[in-house]
Amino acid sequence: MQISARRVDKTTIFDVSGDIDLANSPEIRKALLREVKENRTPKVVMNLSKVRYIDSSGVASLVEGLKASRDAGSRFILYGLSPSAREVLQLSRLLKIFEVYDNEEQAMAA
Amino acid sequence: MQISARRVDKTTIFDVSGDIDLANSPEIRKALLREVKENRTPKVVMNLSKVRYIDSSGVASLVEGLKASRDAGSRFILYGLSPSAREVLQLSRLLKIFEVYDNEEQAMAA
Amino acid sequence: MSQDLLLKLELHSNPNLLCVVRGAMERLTEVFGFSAPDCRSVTRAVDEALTNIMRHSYGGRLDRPIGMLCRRVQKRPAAARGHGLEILLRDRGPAVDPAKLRGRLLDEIKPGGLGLHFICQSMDTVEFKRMRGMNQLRLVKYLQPPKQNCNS
Amino acid sequence: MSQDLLLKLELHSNPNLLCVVRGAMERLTEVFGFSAPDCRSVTRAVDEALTNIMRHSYGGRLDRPIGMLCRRVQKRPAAARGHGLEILLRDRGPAVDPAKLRGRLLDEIKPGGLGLHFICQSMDTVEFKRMRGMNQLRLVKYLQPPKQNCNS
Ligand SMILES: Nc1ncnc2c1ncn2[C@@H]1O[C@H](COP(=O)(O)OP(=O)(O)O)[C@@H](O)[C@H]1O
Ligand SMILES: Nc1ncnc2c1ncn2[C@@H]1O[C@H](COP(=O)(O)OP(=O)(O)O)[C@@H](O)[C@H]1O
Repeated sequence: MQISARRVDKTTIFDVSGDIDLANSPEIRKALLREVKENRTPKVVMNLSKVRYIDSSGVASLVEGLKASRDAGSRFILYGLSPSAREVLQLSRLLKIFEVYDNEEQAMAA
Repeated sequence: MQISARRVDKTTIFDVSGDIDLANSPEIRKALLREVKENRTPKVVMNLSKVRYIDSSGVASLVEGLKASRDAGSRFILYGLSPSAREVLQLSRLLKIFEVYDNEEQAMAA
Repeated sequence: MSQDLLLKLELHSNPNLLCVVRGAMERLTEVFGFSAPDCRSVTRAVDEALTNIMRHSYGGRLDRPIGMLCRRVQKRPAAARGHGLEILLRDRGPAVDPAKLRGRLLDEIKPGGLGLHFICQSMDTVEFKRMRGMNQLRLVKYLQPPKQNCNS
Repeated sequence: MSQDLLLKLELHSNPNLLCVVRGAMERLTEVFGFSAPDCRSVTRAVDEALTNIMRHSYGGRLDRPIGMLCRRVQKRPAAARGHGLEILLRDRGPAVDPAKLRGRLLDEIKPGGLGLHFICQSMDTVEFKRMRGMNQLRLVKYLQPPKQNCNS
């Protein structure tokens, strides 16, 4: 798994590639919480278009990001879900809880 | 692995998807030899754009197709090689022996 | 080895190896004849079960043994296309309290507590037992899935 | 299990399982830190070695046992980043005549005789031995590959 950040105006976009599982979900969590809580970025966007698989610990990290951003009054957005990532959020009944878009254009315009 | 055939004018295009290995290379061989030897198709094109992996038995099947088409005075063309498929032909010193194109348009125009 | 054994695997309780098992399961389920969504969900179930072993049975230790056995099984009474993929996962951690082995309700938005849900939603049979000093989780998915059965 | 054991695998000599092992090897090589081309070439070497076992050691029989062991090994003398991935493949077929274990010249265009070439071109070490009624092929690839060494 690789994660890197881009800044566009007041938005931070995290580009993630590879699978998100127990081996690396703590890293995702840390990056998200730092951005939301410490940097207080008003809009955080996760580009998941190169993520094939997300396990339950990965979902938990995303939920932590979402909760932190709600606490901070900022926004937390996902885009580019693979079939597997979409399924896992559906199974967790979280697909409608997250703000999810198809691509970066929509996520930035939102 | 799945293989299906399309006919365009005097050309037969085989669309192959999945990996070509010992489990299915005999099937590829059979389809190729039937097309070249029995049906005497003047031009046979292999669409390999959905083939991720080809093993040595798969290469052997392609070589048999090539030899049969040389014997029959017909043409045998490959297109859409994945990095792995390209490497395997290179390792076999066959990349320059086959007629290889990037896409269907070039393969048909050739 | 019996004819119906498809694959036997041993690994350490190291999360870095989870993707290796997924790589094998993605292909095994495909070869077995499952639909693409079923391939993904069986792979997910195995991945989550291994994650639970690493976290709960072994408390995050990286060097403990995990065994995995994949077999073809026949549904009884034998029906048309009635075979399934059975996966046995074994670990040498302390005995699991079956009362703790339950997923939480999903109506609250909070991290954690999802793994068992994914496993139960994916598989036709989920059975846990303690045997010979080992925990064994038995997962079965049939080719034509009957109704969900996840109260075990 | 030793700390350096990464994965142990048992399968039948059924070609349908080749893709399952490739699925595992693709990920294991990636986790191990190989470059993408090296991941592909180690995966290819293992695949071709298994193909040879199925065809030559077992003459196409589908139900014979194959064992595979993946370990981390240290290069001696220990160098920086000097570790490698060792893969042992074991079968119970008749003893192999080492004289027959050679790839053909590639200057002729003909089908067959490519597998050993792929294996030798991919790996840093390729060693064959007979032990305890088994054939064992030992393959090693180091993270920073030294010069080719494939005369063994
Ligand atoms: N292999 C296991 N060994 C011991 N306890 C387990 C195991 N798997 C699951 N459990 C118990 O079941 C609970 C629910 O598991 P799960 O739904 O996967 O969520 P989480 O692991 O996030 O808590 C765990 O918190 C744990 O108490
Ligand atoms: N596992 C094996 N057991 C016995 N003989 C083998 C084995 N692997 C390779 N060989 C011998 O080495 C020769 C060359 O193998 P290879 O280069 O893979 O090409 P091919 O398998 O197409 O003949 C084989 O024809 C066979 O005689």
